[in-house]
Amino acid sequence: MLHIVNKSPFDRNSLQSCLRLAQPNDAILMYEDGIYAAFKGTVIENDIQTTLSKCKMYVLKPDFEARGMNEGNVIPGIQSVSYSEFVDLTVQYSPVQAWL
Amino acid sequence: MLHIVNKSPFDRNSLQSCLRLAQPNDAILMYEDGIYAAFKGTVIENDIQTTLSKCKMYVLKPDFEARGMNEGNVIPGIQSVSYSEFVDLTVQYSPVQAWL
Amino acid sequence: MEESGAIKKFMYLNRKAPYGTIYALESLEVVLIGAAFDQEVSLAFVDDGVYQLKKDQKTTVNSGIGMKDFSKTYRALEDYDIDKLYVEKRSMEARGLREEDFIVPVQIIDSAQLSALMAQQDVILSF
Amino acid sequence: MEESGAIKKFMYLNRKAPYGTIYALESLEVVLIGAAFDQEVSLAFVDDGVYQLKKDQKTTVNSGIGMKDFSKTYRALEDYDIDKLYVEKRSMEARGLREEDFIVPVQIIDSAQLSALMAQQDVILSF
Amino acid sequence: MKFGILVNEGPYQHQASDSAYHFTKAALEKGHEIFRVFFYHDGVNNGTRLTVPPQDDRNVINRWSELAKQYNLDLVVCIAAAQRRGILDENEAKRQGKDAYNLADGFRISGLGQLIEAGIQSDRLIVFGD
Amino acid sequence: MKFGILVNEGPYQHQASDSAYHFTKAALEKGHEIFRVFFYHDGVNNGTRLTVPPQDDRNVINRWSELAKQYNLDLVVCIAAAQRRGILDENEAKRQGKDAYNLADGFRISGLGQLIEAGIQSDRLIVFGD
Repeated sequence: MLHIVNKSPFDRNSLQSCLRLAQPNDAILMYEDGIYAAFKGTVIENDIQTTLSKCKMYVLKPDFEARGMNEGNVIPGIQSVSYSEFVDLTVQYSPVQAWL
Repeated sequence: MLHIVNKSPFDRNSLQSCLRLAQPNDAILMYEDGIYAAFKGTVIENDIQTTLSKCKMYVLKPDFEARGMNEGNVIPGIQSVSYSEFVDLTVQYSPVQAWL
Repeated sequence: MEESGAIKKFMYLNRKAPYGTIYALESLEVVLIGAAFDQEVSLAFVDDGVYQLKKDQKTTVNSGIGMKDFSKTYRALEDYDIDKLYVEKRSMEARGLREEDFIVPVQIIDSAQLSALMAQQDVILSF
Repeated sequence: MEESGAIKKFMYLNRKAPYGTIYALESLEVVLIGAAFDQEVSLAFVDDGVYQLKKDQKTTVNSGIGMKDFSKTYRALEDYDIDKLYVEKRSMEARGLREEDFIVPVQIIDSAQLSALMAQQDVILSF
Repeated sequence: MKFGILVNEGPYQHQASDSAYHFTKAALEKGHEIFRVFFYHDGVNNGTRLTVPPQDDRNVINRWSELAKQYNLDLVVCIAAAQRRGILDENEAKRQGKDAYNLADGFRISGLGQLIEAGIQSDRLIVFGD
Repeated sequence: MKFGILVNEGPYQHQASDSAYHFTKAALEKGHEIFRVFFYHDGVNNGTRLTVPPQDDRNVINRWSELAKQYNLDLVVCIAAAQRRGILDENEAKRQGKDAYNLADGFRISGLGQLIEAGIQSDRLIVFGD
């Protein structure tokens, strides 16, 4: 199953609920304001590290570049993807749950 | 100063930021989905209790009645108000900060 | 009825409180329309979504907040053979709610059970 | 210029990230229009609002997310004599940001200082 | 006392416009003055006359129009935000080469300066949004 | 693979419609089929032809219309949600006694059953919202 998260983890509870309900081997894609969870040095970096040991995590590149973030600061283990690869993820996994 | 909070404390960070930045003797009004912070038995009840020792807290009655809550379950010390009393609070305090 | 084929599993995952936004009401409208289709339907109430089922909601177009109370519609779901209503225990407890606070009978499930249910779905409509 | 009278203190309190919603952009549009009025203006960046000032934003109408990068406009504020830009330290640190990450010079203040500033305002426009 | 009201969300999706309406009405009934209600962001969508809400629901737009009539309220829709979202009056429609317009009765379209002015002229500016 | 797309927010205020557009375009360019794009909640506001965005900004509505034309997309606006928010086509305007309508090129108005059908007929249903 694929979880897609578009909300900042500092503003909303969406990512928190996603992490609580994601199962091992699920994939999680962060996009829109959700991308802020994917960077080093934040207060939630540990939660992300923990999740990486059971789930695959992805972050949408056009969204994080728009917001002034760059690949070098993405937490290692999170994979940066394009819109095209976002589509691939929805093909690969089912169902897709949008944590709005 | 009057703080008005319309977001659920479980969904957003608005109340949390309000509580961090409210000064002693400020007033806080909870309305719309913000009313959920005003009730007994939730995981944030302690934060509200702490705030009550420095700030006045109010909750909008039509909003909590719509949502199936009742006066009897409001945390003691929080005062239930009408729209008319909401207006009075904005007259009494200045400025008014909406934590959207 | 739509053309047949495999019966699909649809889950409506409700995470938002009623009235502050319209999602709860308009989600329910989808559920009711969807009932005419031959699908396997379940509703899950998670996070602030559990508030949608709170008993004793009191508002009308001419009183309170000026919106009609639509919570009684959840009671009608049974007539549409929609009887799989799940509430996540943790969401309920964090908000100080108990099973008897809900307007309709629900199954209280833990997070692991909810995860498992979600994984079985063909479609999750999240509101 | 509007009719005179006491100079009022306006604070624009920005709490939302850019691009995901339009509030940051449209808040900035108010600030620019407001600059024509004779008021004492300050901007505060709190919570996800601090992301509005992040350097190196990269998007255009024809690339990236298909929206123009409006972050350079913050640099123009100086030309309008708007130079009171405050960033709450705690919000910045929680997000792993440092002073040098911002596109314009700002004053980093602690929560108590921000509270005091807010209390002095006549109007707080919160976005 | 003199109030300015800012509404940042459209009708129905969020409660903001409802809360702003009930607040405004309560203030007027207590004898306060409403200097202006300014509609910004998606709030401009409160200014369309094309809505047809269900019969058993409130009519958010008409309610504003009627309150404006009763109390001679100044309901101002931000022009820049309105253009982005498709709210036009007859003049704007002509100017932009559009073949239809949708502004509701009792609303007018104007610039952001009207919001700043509301902040200056009012004793309190109250923001309703998401 | 066959996709259904659900868009729950209007243009400009939230990124949802932008993300849905970029996703849809990427899927089409990879050779996937888009069974339908359904606009619900404030998403119906993507279906107005009256927007006039700033010249240096994207035109969210035209972009959808053009993609629809290029790929023969089915863009469906929910009728109930559209009535609440003031989005009408010519027929609906007549039926409701309104003197104007605003539906954009390439969109059609229909019922919620079309969303369910998209869920049934598509291999994946992807939701974009707030």
